[in-house]
Amino acid sequence: MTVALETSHLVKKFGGLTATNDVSISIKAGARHALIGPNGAGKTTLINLLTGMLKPTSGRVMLGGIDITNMSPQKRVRLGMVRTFQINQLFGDLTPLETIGLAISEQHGDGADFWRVAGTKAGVNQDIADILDRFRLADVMNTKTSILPYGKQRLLEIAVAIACKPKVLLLDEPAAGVPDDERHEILTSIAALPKDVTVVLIEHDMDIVFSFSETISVLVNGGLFTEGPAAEVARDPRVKAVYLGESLDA
Amino acid sequence: MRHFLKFAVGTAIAGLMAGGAYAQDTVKVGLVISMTGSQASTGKQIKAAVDLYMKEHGDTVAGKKVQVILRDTASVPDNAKRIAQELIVNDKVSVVAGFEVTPAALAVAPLSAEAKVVELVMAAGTSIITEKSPYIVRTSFTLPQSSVIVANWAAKNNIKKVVTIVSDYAPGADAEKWFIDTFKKDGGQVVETIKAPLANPDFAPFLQRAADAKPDAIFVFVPSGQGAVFMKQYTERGLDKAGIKVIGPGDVTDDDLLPQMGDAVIGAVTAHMYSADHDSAMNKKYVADFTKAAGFRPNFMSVGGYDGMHLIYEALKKTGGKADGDSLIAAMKGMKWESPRGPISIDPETRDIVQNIYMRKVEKKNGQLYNVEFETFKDVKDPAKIKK
Amino acid sequence: MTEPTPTAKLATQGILARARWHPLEFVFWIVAFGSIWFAPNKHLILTEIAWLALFALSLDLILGYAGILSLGHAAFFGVGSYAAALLAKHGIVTEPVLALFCAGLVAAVLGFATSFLMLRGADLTRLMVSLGVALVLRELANQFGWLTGGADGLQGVTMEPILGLFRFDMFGHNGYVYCLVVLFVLFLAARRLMASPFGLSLLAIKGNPLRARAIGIGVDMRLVAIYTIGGFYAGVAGGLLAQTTAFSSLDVFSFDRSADLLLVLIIGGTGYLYGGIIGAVIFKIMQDYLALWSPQYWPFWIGLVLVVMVLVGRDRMTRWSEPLRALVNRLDWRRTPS
Amino acid sequence: MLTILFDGIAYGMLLFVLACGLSVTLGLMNLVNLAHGAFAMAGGYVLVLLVNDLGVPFWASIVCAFFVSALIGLVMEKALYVHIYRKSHLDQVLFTIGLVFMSVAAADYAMGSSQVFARIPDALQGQIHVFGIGMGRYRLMIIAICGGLALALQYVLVYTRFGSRLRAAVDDQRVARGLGINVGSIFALTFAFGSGLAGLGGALGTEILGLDPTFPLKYMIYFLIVVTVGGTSSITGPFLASLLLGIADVAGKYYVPKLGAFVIYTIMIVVLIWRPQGLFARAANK
Repeated sequence: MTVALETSHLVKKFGGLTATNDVSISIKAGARHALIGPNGAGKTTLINLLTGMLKPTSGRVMLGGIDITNMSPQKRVRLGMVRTFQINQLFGDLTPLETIGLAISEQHGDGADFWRVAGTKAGVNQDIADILDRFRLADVMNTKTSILPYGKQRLLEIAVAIACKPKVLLLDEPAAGVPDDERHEILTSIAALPKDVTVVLIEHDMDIVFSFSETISVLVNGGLFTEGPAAEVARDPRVKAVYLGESLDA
Repeated sequence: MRHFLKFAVGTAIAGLMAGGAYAQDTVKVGLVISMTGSQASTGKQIKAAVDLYMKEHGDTVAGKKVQVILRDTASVPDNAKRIAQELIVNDKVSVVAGFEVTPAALAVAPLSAEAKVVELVMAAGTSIITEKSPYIVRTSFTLPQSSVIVANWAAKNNIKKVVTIVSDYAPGADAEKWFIDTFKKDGGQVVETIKAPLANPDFAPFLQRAADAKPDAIFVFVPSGQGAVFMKQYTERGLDKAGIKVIGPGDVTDDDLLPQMGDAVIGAVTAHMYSADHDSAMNKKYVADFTKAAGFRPNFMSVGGYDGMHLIYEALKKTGGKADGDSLIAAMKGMKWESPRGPISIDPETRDIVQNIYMRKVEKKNGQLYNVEFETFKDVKDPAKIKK
Repeated sequence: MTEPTPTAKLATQGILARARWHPLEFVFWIVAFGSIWFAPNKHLILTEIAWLALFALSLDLILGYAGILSLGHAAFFGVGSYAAALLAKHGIVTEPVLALFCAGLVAAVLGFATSFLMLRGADLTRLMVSLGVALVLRELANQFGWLTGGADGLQGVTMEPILGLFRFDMFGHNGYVYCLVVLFVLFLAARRLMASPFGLSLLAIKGNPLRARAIGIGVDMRLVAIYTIGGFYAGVAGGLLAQTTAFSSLDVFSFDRSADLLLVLIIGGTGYLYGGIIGAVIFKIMQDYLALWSPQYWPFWIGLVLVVMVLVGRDRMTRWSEPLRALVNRLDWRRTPS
Repeated sequence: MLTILFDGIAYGMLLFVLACGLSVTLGLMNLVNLAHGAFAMAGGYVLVLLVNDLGVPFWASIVCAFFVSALIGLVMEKALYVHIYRKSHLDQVLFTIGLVFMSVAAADYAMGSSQVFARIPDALQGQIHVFGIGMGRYRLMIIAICGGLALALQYVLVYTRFGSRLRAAVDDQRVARGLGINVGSIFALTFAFGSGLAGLGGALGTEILGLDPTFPLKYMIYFLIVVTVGGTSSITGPFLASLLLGIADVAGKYYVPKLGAFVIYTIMIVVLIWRPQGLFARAANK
């Protein structure tokens, strides 16, 4: 099996503080991988390094065998490295239809078309419609995003990412803050993600982590603490201790 | 489209004719001046003078009612042009008057020529203005008039080395050129020429530069309103103590600001066509009435406005109320009268003003500062135009 | 290709709605062009309104659509103005339409060059940089007096007839028709631009630059592009001023001009293209009326309008335009899912 | 040329007193206050009115200028500015430009559009020569007062309780609130004090800068340059920026009068591109 995403000796320092400490992770294509760790373990920094929002102090990031360490965020997106956000990052003034349309246009490479009226490419419209259907957003496609119910916004958050045709999808706490009755809809959508997409899940909720992921990496204090199949990690007493320690701290 | 335009222009011209017919009992004068912005103080002088004149002489002349339409240019020349155009086209004025700065006066000149409307320049002092349209007439002054006189005077009065400081725009260039040419011809030496920016000047560095050249005098031209800052910084720098005199056209010791300049300004020698201290019965009454009505002292800009109104009234009397551009300008040419500043006339050749230029020195009278006249040069024409 | 699914049909409709013309828009432009006939003695002020509207439209493109706060938009206006005046004065390009296009291009080049400065920093930095650029240009125009006429303004410009046929007459009739046609054409272009994926992506960047990057939008280049286009529009507006007055002066770069422009756009409302035009109409009429009524103190009332607008809230103040916006804009089909 | 240096320092000091209030309000309240110059103008007119029309001694009038401007600042803060802290920068810009327009027209109405000057005591007129350097007495006084103020401000900020609260509020408002600091009243006090300083600067500056109703517009650019170049996180930043600006401006005009203000605007743009947070600001630590 090929490797979808790989980091080697990734280090990020802020002044004297080391936020990411020599992290080397390798994730196989099509994997369902979870990234866990207590608060302050450096999960968010790691995501930012992977997506290009931050530049590493040293080390490399490889996507499908290509070195993307110095690429701009949008280039990485075009190569298939896509993320969602823990806190919704949506376009409040646009509709779900337009939001997804934008992402798909960029994917088709005609996002910078300035002389073609949007919506005149039938293929693009069909792709948009498929995603709207898949994420149950068709009925609200013409509603302004800012007035959508939170659960729908959360779905849109993931739908937008999928519209970018990811090879590797980083899901940053997809169910965070979603009320229980809308939670199911999101989990179903995640479960239904296409098999050829490599999914990296960053999550606190252990129920979701263990029901979804096959392999797990645990981050502590910026470094890789342990990794392995989900079942093994779940049994690892040290992991329990780390989480226990955190709950004592909190 | 073309057809339509012909039609539109046709109707507009017809409208103009109709307007002309209506204008039989009213003569409209568009007063285009700055009531706001950097030139506002000049605009207010002119406005007050025009009001005073109309209060004294009534608003009817030769059977016509004179109506002044005041429009603010906010000290922006392209506004002046647009406003003048509106006044001519929509309000059908017979005269556009005002124009405190040269750019505004120049911008309106082509309109005046095309529409055959009299452009009465009440303030701007660059020589070439009147040459830009056959309908331009001026009641203020030209900078060469004063600059030449002051150069002559300086050369005769033991001033050998001069530094010039002028504002960097057309009137400044006029003043500088005519002063230097005359002064050099008379044997003087100009050791340095400095141009200060027109907007928001801080004269301190320029004055320091001038002081370092150790001249006998500084020749200065700044627009009305900036003189006070200049004189303040001149004294602050100790140039008065160093024996460096201030000479120049009268703009720098503007009557409006003079009372505020402080005693240090005493002794500044300037050449100009009007001083609030001018010794005549007419001027005494003018200053008293003006100060009472407006609340501030009249300066040389105000007489431009006052005399401008007089010129319009007299021209209307002469034409019997005919207010078209050709009749008016013909009537205005060669007109002579007594103004608060002394006897003046309009040169029939150039339509520019001919007037006495006075040498004045700043002195304290009754506890107030005045430009006191000590020598008179009679009937000075614009030197720039004599040469041609 | 297979038959599109029902959702796809709806989606197509939904997206296309952005570009659809609403009847009110036709009414708007019919009235605008009608003014050529029914208000012939107002053409001078209408000319002003027309170029001001275009100028405000250019600011709307960068502020209302891309969210770039600028206090120096007069830089482009001024460059366009001087370019048009100089081209005519020195007989380089005498035909006004072509010269106008050149003026726009010059301003666009400036827009492109300065856009990179505008990518850095937050609102205040952008504010100061844009202001600084305008100030520097004003100083330059002042320094190069041999070219620009310095503080005296650029005198002695004579305009050739438009397309060699229509002379700029003193009554401003041809000038107005010319300005209105230019405004209309450029408005159509802007409308098309904003209905494109590119226009949509600008709204996305304005709404959330972080996410815009995360879905692969090249944010910087899009901003550079719209800033350049905005420069072009402002340059054309400045060119119109220079051509209709046959004059250009340092005031084209002034801070007041940029500040007034903000007011114009804010009165009309941002982000729906008509805001600049409606704002220009209201602002000019208000200013003209106030200046006639109180020639000395009219800026006070303009200032008061600004202060009150902000205190009351711009959204609420411009709510009067809501029905129009709702109809013109895409809001109508959003609220009523078909 | 030491006289030029001296002039530049005096000019810079004056700019500092005029602009430092703006710097603090910007840093503290994230408020873009383009109307700052209006408070300076108010101070200037207070001085002129008191000295010329009421015959109040010069020094007393300077002090009055400070308090009157501070009072106006306090009232304006409570009545108007309070409502715009939370609004967007665009709104703040519009609002304060509106205030500038209003203040210009109001000053024109009340005071006339001519330039005015206060009568200054004879002791402050003219120059004295020290080691061959000609120094204007008035400018010397400005340097003394403004220098003293800068030191006092630095002391207040670093060593007093109010100062530490202020710094806390600038650094992080939420935390400051959490610590029980009444951020609202700190805002109001600071705003009033900043306005008072502007008024003081305006009063001192009438002699050198001139005073007319367009003052707030004319010098707005300079204040903004001081703030953007100096940054908003300390007093020293704007102080150094003011000195730099004053000296560069005066020396530039002396040595290359042709270029005029061009140099300063260019420097500003370059600084903003190079260090958007300001030349003397602490490096962003986020």
